[in-house]
Amino acid sequence: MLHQLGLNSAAELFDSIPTDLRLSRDLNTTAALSEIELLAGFEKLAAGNKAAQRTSFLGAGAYQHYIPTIVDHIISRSEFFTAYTPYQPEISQGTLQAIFEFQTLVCQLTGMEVANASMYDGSTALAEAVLMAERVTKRSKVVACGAIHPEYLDVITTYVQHAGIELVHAPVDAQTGQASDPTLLLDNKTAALVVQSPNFFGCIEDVAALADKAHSVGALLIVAVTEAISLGLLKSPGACGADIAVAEGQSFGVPLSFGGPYVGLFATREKYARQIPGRLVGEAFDKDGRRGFVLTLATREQHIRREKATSNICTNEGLIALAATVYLETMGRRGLQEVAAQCAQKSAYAARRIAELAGFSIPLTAPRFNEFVVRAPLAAKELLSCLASDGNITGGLPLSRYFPDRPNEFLVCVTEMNSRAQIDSLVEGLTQATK
Amino acid sequence: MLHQLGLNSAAELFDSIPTDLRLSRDLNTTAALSEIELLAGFEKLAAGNKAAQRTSFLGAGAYQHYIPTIVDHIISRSEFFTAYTPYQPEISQGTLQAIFEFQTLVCQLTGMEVANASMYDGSTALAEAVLMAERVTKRSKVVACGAIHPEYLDVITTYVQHAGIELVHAPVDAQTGQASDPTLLLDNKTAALVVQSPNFFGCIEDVAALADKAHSVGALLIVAVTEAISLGLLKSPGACGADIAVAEGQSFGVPLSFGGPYVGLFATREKYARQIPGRLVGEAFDKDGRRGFVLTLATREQHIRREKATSNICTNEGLIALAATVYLETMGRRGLQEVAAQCAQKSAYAARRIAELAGFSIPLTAPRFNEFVVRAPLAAKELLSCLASDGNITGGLPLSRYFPDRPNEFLVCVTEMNSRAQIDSLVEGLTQATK
Amino acid sequence: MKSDITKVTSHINPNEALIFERSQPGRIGYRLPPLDVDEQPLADLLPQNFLRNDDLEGVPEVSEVDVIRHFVRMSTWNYSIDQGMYPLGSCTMKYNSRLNEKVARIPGFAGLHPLTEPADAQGALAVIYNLQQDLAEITGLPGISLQPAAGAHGEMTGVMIIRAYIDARDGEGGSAKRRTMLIPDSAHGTNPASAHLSGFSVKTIRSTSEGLTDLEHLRELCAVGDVAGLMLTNPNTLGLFERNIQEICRIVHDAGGLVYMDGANMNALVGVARPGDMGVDVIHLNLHKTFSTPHGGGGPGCGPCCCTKELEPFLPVPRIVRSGTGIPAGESSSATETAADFKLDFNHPQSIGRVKAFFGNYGMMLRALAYIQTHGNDGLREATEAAVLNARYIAQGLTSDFEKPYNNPPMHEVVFTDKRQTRKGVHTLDIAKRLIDYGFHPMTIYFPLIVPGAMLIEPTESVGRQELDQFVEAMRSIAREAIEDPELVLNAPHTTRIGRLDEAAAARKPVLRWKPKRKADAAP
Amino acid sequence: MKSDITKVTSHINPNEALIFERSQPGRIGYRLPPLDVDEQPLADLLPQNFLRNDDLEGVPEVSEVDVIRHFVRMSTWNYSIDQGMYPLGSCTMKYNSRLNEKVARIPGFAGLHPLTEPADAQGALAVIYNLQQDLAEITGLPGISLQPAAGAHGEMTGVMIIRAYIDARDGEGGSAKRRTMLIPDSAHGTNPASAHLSGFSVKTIRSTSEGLTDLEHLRELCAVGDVAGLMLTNPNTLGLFERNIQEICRIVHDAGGLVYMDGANMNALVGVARPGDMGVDVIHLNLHKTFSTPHGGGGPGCGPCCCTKELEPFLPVPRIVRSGTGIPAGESSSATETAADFKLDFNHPQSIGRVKAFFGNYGMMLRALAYIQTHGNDGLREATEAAVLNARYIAQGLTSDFEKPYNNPPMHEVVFTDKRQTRKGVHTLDIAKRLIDYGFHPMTIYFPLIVPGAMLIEPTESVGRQELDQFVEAMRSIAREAIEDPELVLNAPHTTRIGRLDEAAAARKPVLRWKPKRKADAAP
Ligand SMILES: Cc1ncc(COP(=O)(O)O)c(C=O)c1O
Ligand SMILES: Cc1ncc(COP(=O)(O)O)c(C=O)c1O
Repeated sequence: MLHQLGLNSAAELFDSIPTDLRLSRDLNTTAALSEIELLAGFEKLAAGNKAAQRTSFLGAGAYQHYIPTIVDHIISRSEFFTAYTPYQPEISQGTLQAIFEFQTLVCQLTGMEVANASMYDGSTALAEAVLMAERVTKRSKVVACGAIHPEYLDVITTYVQHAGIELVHAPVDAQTGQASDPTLLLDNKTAALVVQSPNFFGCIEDVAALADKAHSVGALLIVAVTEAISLGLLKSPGACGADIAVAEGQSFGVPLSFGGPYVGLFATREKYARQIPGRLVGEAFDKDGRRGFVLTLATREQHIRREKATSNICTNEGLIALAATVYLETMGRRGLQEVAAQCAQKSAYAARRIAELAGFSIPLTAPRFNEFVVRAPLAAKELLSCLASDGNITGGLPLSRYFPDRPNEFLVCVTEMNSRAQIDSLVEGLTQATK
Repeated sequence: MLHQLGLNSAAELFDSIPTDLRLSRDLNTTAALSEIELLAGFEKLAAGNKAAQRTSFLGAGAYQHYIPTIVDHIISRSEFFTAYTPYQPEISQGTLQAIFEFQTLVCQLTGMEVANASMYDGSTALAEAVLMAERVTKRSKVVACGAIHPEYLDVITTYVQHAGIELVHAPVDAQTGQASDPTLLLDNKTAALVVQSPNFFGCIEDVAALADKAHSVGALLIVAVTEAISLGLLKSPGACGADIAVAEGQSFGVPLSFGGPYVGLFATREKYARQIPGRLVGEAFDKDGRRGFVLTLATREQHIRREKATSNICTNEGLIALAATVYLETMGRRGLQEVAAQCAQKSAYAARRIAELAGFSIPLTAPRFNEFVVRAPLAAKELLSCLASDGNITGGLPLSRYFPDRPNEFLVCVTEMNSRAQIDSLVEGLTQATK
Repeated sequence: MKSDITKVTSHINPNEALIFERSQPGRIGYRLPPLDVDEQPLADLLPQNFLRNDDLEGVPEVSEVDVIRHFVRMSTWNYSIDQGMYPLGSCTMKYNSRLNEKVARIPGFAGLHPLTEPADAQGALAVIYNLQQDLAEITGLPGISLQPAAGAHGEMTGVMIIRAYIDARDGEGGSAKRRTMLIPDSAHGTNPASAHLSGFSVKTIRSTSEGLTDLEHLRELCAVGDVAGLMLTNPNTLGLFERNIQEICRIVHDAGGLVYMDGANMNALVGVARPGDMGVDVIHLNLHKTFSTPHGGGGPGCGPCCCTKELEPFLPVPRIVRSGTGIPAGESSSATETAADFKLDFNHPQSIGRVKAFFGNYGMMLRALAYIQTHGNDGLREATEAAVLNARYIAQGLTSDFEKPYNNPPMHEVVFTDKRQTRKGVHTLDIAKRLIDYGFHPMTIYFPLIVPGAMLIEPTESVGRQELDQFVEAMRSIAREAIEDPELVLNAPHTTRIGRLDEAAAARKPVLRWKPKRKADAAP
Repeated sequence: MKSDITKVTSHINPNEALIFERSQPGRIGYRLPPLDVDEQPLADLLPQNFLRNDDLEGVPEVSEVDVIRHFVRMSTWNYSIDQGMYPLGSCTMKYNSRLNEKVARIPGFAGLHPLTEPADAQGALAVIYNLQQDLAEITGLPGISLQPAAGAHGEMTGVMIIRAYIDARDGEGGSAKRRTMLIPDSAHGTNPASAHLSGFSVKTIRSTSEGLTDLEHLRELCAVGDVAGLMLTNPNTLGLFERNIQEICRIVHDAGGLVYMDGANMNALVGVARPGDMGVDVIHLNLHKTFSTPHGGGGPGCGPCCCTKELEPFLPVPRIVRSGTGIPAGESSSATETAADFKLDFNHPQSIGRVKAFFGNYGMMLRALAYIQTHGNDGLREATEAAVLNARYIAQGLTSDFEKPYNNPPMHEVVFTDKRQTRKGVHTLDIAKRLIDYGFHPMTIYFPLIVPGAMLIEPTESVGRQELDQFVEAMRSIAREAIEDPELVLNAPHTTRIGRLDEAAAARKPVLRWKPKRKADAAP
């Protein structure tokens, strides 16, 4: 082929690059590995992840739930995972119809009217919601109330730093664990009130009351959900009056995978549809009246609007959104209810058992879904590290990771994957470790 | 639906079964398990297979070779693994073209002219070859010569017991390990001479010489290959003059899986095509001249010929034949040569090292491919069980499993999967165990 | 919109040459670790005349992405269960659970060598044992061998067991007189072929106009005195339960024969009735039908042979047993039966011998056990009920338009014929091909052989009512087309990438493999 | 036979309704283990007003096989890399190795919680660290953050770093005057959108008739004194290497700005030239382009941000570092770098902050590292060479029939236009749609915006010559059709299950979700 192009060497292909910019040596990366060697290398690294196979009660924004076997089979079909963004609808209807179903499911679960085709994850979805509230209301203050996931708060802070948005925090009520009353912070410059429910401490917020407060000053209510399984049991953000609902979709059939790829859910009211960031799929018809689906309302997007776009997002989390869609359709109406109920029941059982332990308490009083804070009689980080080494149990998240002023507290998460025997051995382990 | 059929209960669906034959109780099998429980149960059983993750030098008819990752991905496509036998060619061309390629590859590797769409495994393929030789020659004596896999011999014995075939054995030459001269057993009643090469002891037979002997009395030569990778390096049965070549195809990308499913390869001369057992795929054209493939020469088969069929086989090993096809096409011409060469080199290295050990010898002198017999200074079964428990190595097969008169010998197999370090630790383990 | 869902659409479909036509010298799709031992000259290892001398000419040379595209493209030419109803009668094309595939790929099973010392393979043996126990309970027959690789292989095994039993019972002289196997005219072709393999000659029993075994004819044939046994399918291949099964068994037994039941149709019986309770002596099951292991485009299968206590000594060896226990076979096995010590038992001098190397198609056993355990005992019965209900629903839906040759209500499958359509020159083959245009795999056609123009329809339990309705609607629409526009049906399918292939020409001058074009033929 | 391979065939393709239209009350597709703790009345656990009160109405109720068929059917409506060439310019649709998918699914990675104590996640952190090292070596830029989830996210990160750097360098007053980001008119839309997110206003730089950045215009804009930086794609979106890149960097640097390079086109450079050596300050990579992680129908991606030592303090936190070592970033990492102690480093007070929870799209990092290691250093360069060679081959093959607006030899992608075809009324969109009938995914169309009727073709290294020839042949055939039978092209595609959709109508009255039919509308 080189010859046919009138070239004598592969190097000539790069003649348009000035010679002094061309790399005159080999890259200092490894020599090529065979499949056998490569797999052995990664298996060895994986074995270095000592926590991967432990009984775990770690949640805090990423959850261990059962993933039906069919999810991975479907997303591993060549037709799905090796396709691009569906720019050519005639040969992309598989992806498009799946996303349309995803959007519908997100609406159903969040109780909202429109949803997009996905955001990077829950944290960036929340940041985009804040930016959208500013666009919608043309106001510049945002009140984040209660215990929002600290990493989500970090991400919002990064996103808004140059957007002329003032971010204000309403504190956590030390007794209930819910947000304290934000009324004093709300005013007619407030674009949005942001709340997470269940919040970072596992407490369910009174979202409906907060919605009223936000609306009373003309602000939007943004609700974030990190544990999307809770939507199977708890009143939806939409039903509570949310204007924008975002969620981390990882709980819907997506492996923990050390933090990603996950998928951000983003939903809002129909009237804000043209302010939504990211991709949207809509129904369309060909000239013979056959139904199909297309990417739509593209004029919001960067490839048309450029710097005036509703967001810079382009590639999103298509395949993970597909995984979530397969998960939701497989579990279905009854499965989602059951898994949510099991989480709540098992978590309540664990909390009851731990509350009985000498020296331990469950300090926060608000209703919970599947996570709760435990206060231990000693430093939580040491306690949990004991539990890991002696009992091969990851007992939860020491809150000191984010809150140095809470050395003795840790966050426990219980899902349908935790058997009663596992919960009992957690309780037993805590007992032993404090003896 | 019951109602619409005029029925009142599911039980009425079975009214044509006499009441006293109906089961009036629940089956005494387990209650339904969820995916979570089921997987946990099987994982626990799998953990009981202590040998599964060991370094292994076990061959003897089933071989540990590298399986390219793409093999499983392709055979896991719904379109392949959930299809039936390709009875309707218009919607089965995927399966049919793949089998046509399989047949071609089998011909190329065995050096034969026609091959079928697969047999159950190597052992039954060999039994069918014997039956076919009887049909072709209308003679009734079969001479099995040299070290044929004992389980294959068992299977032939079962198959021929009511077919009026006399099965005669020609012994193994104790020094070389090859078949001793079968001339005296051959006569004009002999339908076939059967030989395995490399044979059960890993020795390569002089197939061409045996072919001449068989042909000189008008008998067919049947060659069986249990280690199909050897075909990448050794002269093909066809080139040696075989009339029927059969092989176990497990080495071609098929997991060990405790003995199955594997796939039997079956090939012969064109003139015997109508005597072949099992399915055949052939080229065909539609009325617009488009090329396609169909099941053909069906008049040989049981669904048409019934008791006069060339075999009773119906379901064969389609998906495993597909796996072998993917394997062969991925490795390709050069890969097959390289993997065979690596097997031969590594096996030779291991034999050299073991031969140097005090008390050990390699008793058989014939050329080898990747297996060889070792004679130990003590009982092989105990030696190997030591090696397993102390070194976590499966060192080979104690020949006493089949030959009680060979207590100190064991069969070692080395493939491209055995690194030099593994071979060295086998040698070290043998040294330790005999100290 | 309704018809939009019932008929297929045409869509782009890639072409793909044979891999040999795509091969390019020098391309590779693999990479091995470098050889890590000192390389010896080949000549030192092996004599020249033992080495291949064709340099593997013709074996393809392609890249990994070539291989992927090759098979992915080809795969799109197939129809599969995962795309829709696959109502092949007698084949029980039910859903193949993804979970079972995952189980079969657990490294502790998939990586286990069959010649592993039994002590180091207890988990694998437990699976075999537990499955044996469950199949014994399901069939009511306590002796099980999982060695046979498919249905026909199980038949051969079962028939050989009958032969061995009679040989043992009657001695050489007596048994030599019993060389007849009775087989109904409706039986699957594997039955007579398997009987033949065991040295039996076959006599055919007529079916009655009701579609059942003709008892008179059976008695007559039994009276000859040479009968070794009867091979009966039940429900038979017309989808009808042989309601005289007890009487049939009695007649054969009284004549000194044994009864073999072809268990291919067990999907109509699991959890509802047991062959062992009917008087049957030996059967085979198709795990790749009733127990949902995937058909794989033609295998692998697994055809366990199940027999009475009396016949147990004749089963193939090795048998997988639990040491030192006398647990009756009917007793349920739990999912995690590992405590006991499972071993290989070769000590059965009356055994017919081995029918396959190692233990049979082990991967299929894993899947079948997973099927049994995920369904649970109630789930197994419910699946049977649904399978029969679905067939009954189709039977009802089609009687107005197609000839139903037998009146009895069918079990899990139902047979129709093309009798009414032939008047317009439309035959079963045409109807089958036209069904493709409606998005369905055709039913089994021209089987059983006793029904002219047979269409044998088995929906299985894996379809919902929506799909059943669509199927019925499609068939009725074809019936209308056969009257109004027979050409449309005669030239079907119209939507597939190729049309009907000339099978006669293909068989006349068979081309069974690719060959390189001779230089002269090749394009420049 | 030749054309048989180049064009698609029509084949049956199933229809499938929306899952909501298939839902049947009472069907389930899941089974959970029974609850094994004492069940409390819900009212005891949660106040009534916190509970859902819609019973999840509308969420589908279907069986497992329904779900399988639903998605398998729908999947057949897609085109994918595994089915053929996917020459979307700027998207680098190369083969996605199956091996990498397997690596990402190793339980020790897939099951690992992101908040695991670092000491218990050393293997996972080693992967991140090793990949950082490799990307630093490949780009010549030592500071790496793998946190961004896609290219645009990486851009935002990079631009924020520029802003933070300038804020720190110039202080509040000084930096307030630098709020302009220069972006060529050929740039991808994410560039200006990302600049905007960081509070910059965008000024557009013209391209020359040669298709390169207009240096005069650049100098002019830089002279204003408000320039914070330049965002340049190199090779640019016309597939041309900006050969004045060093001069460009000098101009911007001299004006007090920084240079951001959009690394989406790194597939033309890996192993051949390094942005760090060109004077670029910060870039993003698309692991889902250059490093072959699958596009997944629209993500996930991974958009690492790579920068100079000077900008490193501003990278997002946490950074993944190796404790106590001063190993220069350029030094190669070995496949099994675990001995050392990897940790999270939050101590970067100048950091722009976090851009995403946890560590980014970790699964993509595993795949990218596997890609780098299976290719090896020579393989990476060879892939680049093949990618450029293939584009060059297409460029040569199409010049006779299509307008090539720029003369310079292209790198990994080449742009053509519909100029000659418009004479007959055939436009780029029509050519793209007609390409579908030939079995190819269309190229990128109408991008870059500066080229009227642009067709941007990027074959990547994952196609062999056979396929390239088929593509060229298809395009030339379409060129002929555009002259001889323009209607054929204007109405394309002809082989797909649906025709061109009315996108304008869809946007006018958007239907973005399924809703149940109101009772009155529903069929009886
Ligand atoms: C009634 C009947 N008997 C026997 C068989 C043979 O089973 P197999 O194909 O597994 O050998 C079949 C399968 O086609 C069958 O339908
Ligand atoms: C040149 C260029 N820049 C930036 C991007 C944005 O990357 P992503 O889609 O990953 O956000 C793309 C991808 O479409 C691109 O082609």
